[in-house]
Amino acid sequence: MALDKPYKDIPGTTIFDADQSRLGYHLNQFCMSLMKAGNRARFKADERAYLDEWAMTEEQKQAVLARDLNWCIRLGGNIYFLAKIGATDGKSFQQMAGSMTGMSEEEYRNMMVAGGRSVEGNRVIGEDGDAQAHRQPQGRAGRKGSQ
Amino acid sequence: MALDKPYKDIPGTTIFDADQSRLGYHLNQFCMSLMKAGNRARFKADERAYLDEWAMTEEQKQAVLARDLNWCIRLGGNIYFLAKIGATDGKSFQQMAGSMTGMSEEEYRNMMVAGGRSVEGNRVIGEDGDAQAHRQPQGRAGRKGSQ
Amino acid sequence: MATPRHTVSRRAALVAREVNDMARITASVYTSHVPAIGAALDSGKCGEPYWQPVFKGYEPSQAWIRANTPDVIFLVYNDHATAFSLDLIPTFAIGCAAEFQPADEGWGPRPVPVVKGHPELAAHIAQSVIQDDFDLTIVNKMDVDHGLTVPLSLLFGQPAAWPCPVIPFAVNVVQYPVPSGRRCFNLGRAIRKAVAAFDQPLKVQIWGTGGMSHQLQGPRAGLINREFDQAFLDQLIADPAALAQKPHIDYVREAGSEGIELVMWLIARGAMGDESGPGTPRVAHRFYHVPASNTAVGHLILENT
Amino acid sequence: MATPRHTVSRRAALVAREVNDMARITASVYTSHVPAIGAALDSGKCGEPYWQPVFKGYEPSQAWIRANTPDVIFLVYNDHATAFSLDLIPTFAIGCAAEFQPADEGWGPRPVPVVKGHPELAAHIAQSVIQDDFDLTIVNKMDVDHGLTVPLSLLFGQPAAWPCPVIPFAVNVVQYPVPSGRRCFNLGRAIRKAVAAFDQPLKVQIWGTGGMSHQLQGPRAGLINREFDQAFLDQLIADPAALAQKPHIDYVREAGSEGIELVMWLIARGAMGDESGPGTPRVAHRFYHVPASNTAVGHLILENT
Ligand SMILES: [Fe+3]
Ligand SMILES: [Fe+3]
Repeated sequence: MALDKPYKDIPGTTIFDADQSRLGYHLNQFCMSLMKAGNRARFKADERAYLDEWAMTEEQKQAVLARDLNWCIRLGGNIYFLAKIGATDGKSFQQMAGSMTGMSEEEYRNMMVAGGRSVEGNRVIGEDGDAQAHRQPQGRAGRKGSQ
Repeated sequence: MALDKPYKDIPGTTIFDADQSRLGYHLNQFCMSLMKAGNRARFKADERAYLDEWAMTEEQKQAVLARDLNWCIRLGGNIYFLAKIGATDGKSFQQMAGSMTGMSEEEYRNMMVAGGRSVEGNRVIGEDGDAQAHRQPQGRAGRKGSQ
Repeated sequence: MATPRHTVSRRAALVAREVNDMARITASVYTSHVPAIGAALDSGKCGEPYWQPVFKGYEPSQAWIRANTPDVIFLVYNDHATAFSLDLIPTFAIGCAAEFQPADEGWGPRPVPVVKGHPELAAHIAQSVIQDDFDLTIVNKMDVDHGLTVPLSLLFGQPAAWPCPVIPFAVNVVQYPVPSGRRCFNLGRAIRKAVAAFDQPLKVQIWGTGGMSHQLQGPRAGLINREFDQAFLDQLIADPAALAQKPHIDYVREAGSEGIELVMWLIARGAMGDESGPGTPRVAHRFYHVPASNTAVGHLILENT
Repeated sequence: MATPRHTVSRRAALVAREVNDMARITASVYTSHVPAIGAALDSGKCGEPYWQPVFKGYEPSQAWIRANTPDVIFLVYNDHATAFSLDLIPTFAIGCAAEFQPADEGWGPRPVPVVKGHPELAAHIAQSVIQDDFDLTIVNKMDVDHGLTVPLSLLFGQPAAWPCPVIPFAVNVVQYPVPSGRRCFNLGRAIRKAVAAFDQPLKVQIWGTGGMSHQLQGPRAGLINREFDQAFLDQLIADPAALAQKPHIDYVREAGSEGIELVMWLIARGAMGDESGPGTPRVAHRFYHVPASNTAVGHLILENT
């Protein structure tokens, strides 16, 4: 039996373990490169050309170009690495985190000011909290679909 | 009471601990730079100029220029770092090690082929083995003085 | 064999002098290290209604540390993919350099003073705890990110130079497996022992940073758990050894994926060493506020009595 | 509750299949890793009278490993100021990359094949032993020096590609404090447990390299201690747990300052796990020769029975 991964049953949450790390190695190393101002400028000038310098999969490049952080995370990205993309775009951590919920910036900010997301219903996959798969996307984006 | 250093009583031996490492930081990092062929060429072309690029003490620079490895070690050098200087000079580890004993290359090689230096008399400072301070330098160089 | 009385007194005097000549851990400070707090400070936004309650919570701490400035801070934090990429991930890394530059995390470096280290004490602690079976990585060159500089800003404000040297101690809480709470707590104990064996009369504070509940990723981003956080603070004060048994999965499930940073607080708490002598440390300050950006801000100061 | 007989048999079959489906440590190999041996091989000098006895001692090993080629080698060695400068010194570093380039140590890189890793098993072992309180540094980019490539050359000769993947495991034995023999032995035990929990039927060898007696520095350079080395080999085979108690100072005093590398052999020996089941491993080969350059060459192959 391989080692347990007891963290697979939490909704809306990807644990960055060795398997994810291997999957996302080149994606995350690309992100690290954006810690240098010169690289940020080159990336902004021609995103596709800059991405093509890295041994990333085509899907990883598409996910970066789309700024879809959930997609990036599925492909092995880790938020602390991906944050370098947001920083390059001038985004805050709150904007980046909110972007993964489907909420608008204002909706997410209001949720945080009101005390943040509740853990109730969000501990285990299969409960009915707002982070569960069947309730995505959240906020106005989600309500549109159900109305 | 600070931590024990039980390894201070061995003759002819310097243990590379954190204190030595701090003392020799820039000297050793200079040595590391010689792992690149381009740097080896620049060092050979003008040793003094290359050394002056490093935040080493003047005495450390003199010890390197003199290729005096015992002196380098007293100033915080570690043999695995210093070996990069020897490699740059085309020297083997045996030539480098031998150079610290005062023996000629042939004398040192013969000692090794005959089974190496004995530990007898060389375990603790104050015994009478050939590594003790009062018996330096060794080999012909040492005998010259006493004859 | 009888010992003459004057010899005994002399020995006692010697022992007393020795204890006073040694370094000791005087207090521990615990705090979240949210990057947005640094950004608010650096851009002069701390007066805004959103930020006021956060900075107000640290006013007593700023007064406290002016009265209790240590000689050295041993600062436990985590690197956020800044100094350490995926090329190399140390579980525990101790900064032994003479100075550490504030890192460019993508927004440009924070406009804060360079961090001066304490190479001698750092090397001493490294030597001691490695001999106690903690497999540290020794680092002599490292930029430090918001995980280290935001706590300094919260306690010291915006001085031209930090008022004392800082030994950075980076813990991997980014790539799993991260060290367990128990491992962290035991490491704290080993650090305490190491500090107590350093023969200079230094007052050393140990800071544990990160947390409290927060999650920065996925549809569950924005999770906050006040009950968990308050219970954590209670137990950290009163029964840290039991708290140290909490498994990782509880942190992640209850406090969000980035809530795992709280294991670092156990290193600082383990170094208080109240089990081995003095009673429970005195709570000099306790503060909790939601939110700062995505995070629950928690803060505690414990003094050894 | 009674269990029907056929269920019991089925379970036993399942258990048996499970054991066979798992990775296991089949043997351990111990050898010095003298750089001059690599130089002699690479420059075609192995036929010279000086080198003949050395390479003759490895002929049985080459035959043995052709008959017992493992699926993976877990190779314990030390970096000699090559991948790790003084900027960063991990106590234990595990190589999780897909490949590792032979390093330029100053003489140009050795003309040997690139080393292919086993990222999946390496990451599995890292996860397991970190959870067992070993504070590893995970490395995904690293050049490997003679400490790793010379043992491969000694066992495999000069092939166009190494016959199996290799997981490099680097131990700090350059800057003190280095890990204790006891710590290394216990790490070996944890590695054994990790390998046994990997669900692919891999035959894994663990190699411990470095040593035997040698000193490369100062007026005491050239020290060799046959009696120490032979006693070390005897005890490594018969009573490694007791050998693991030997303090650093004994290695340095008796076997030379670089003799400390021998603590790495205890990692491999700890992974043989004969305490927990099978008897003392079978000695498939043992060899000792003085000198190779400055060093006493020692070599041992132990098979789990
Ligand atoms: Fe953090
Ligand atoms: Fe070696």
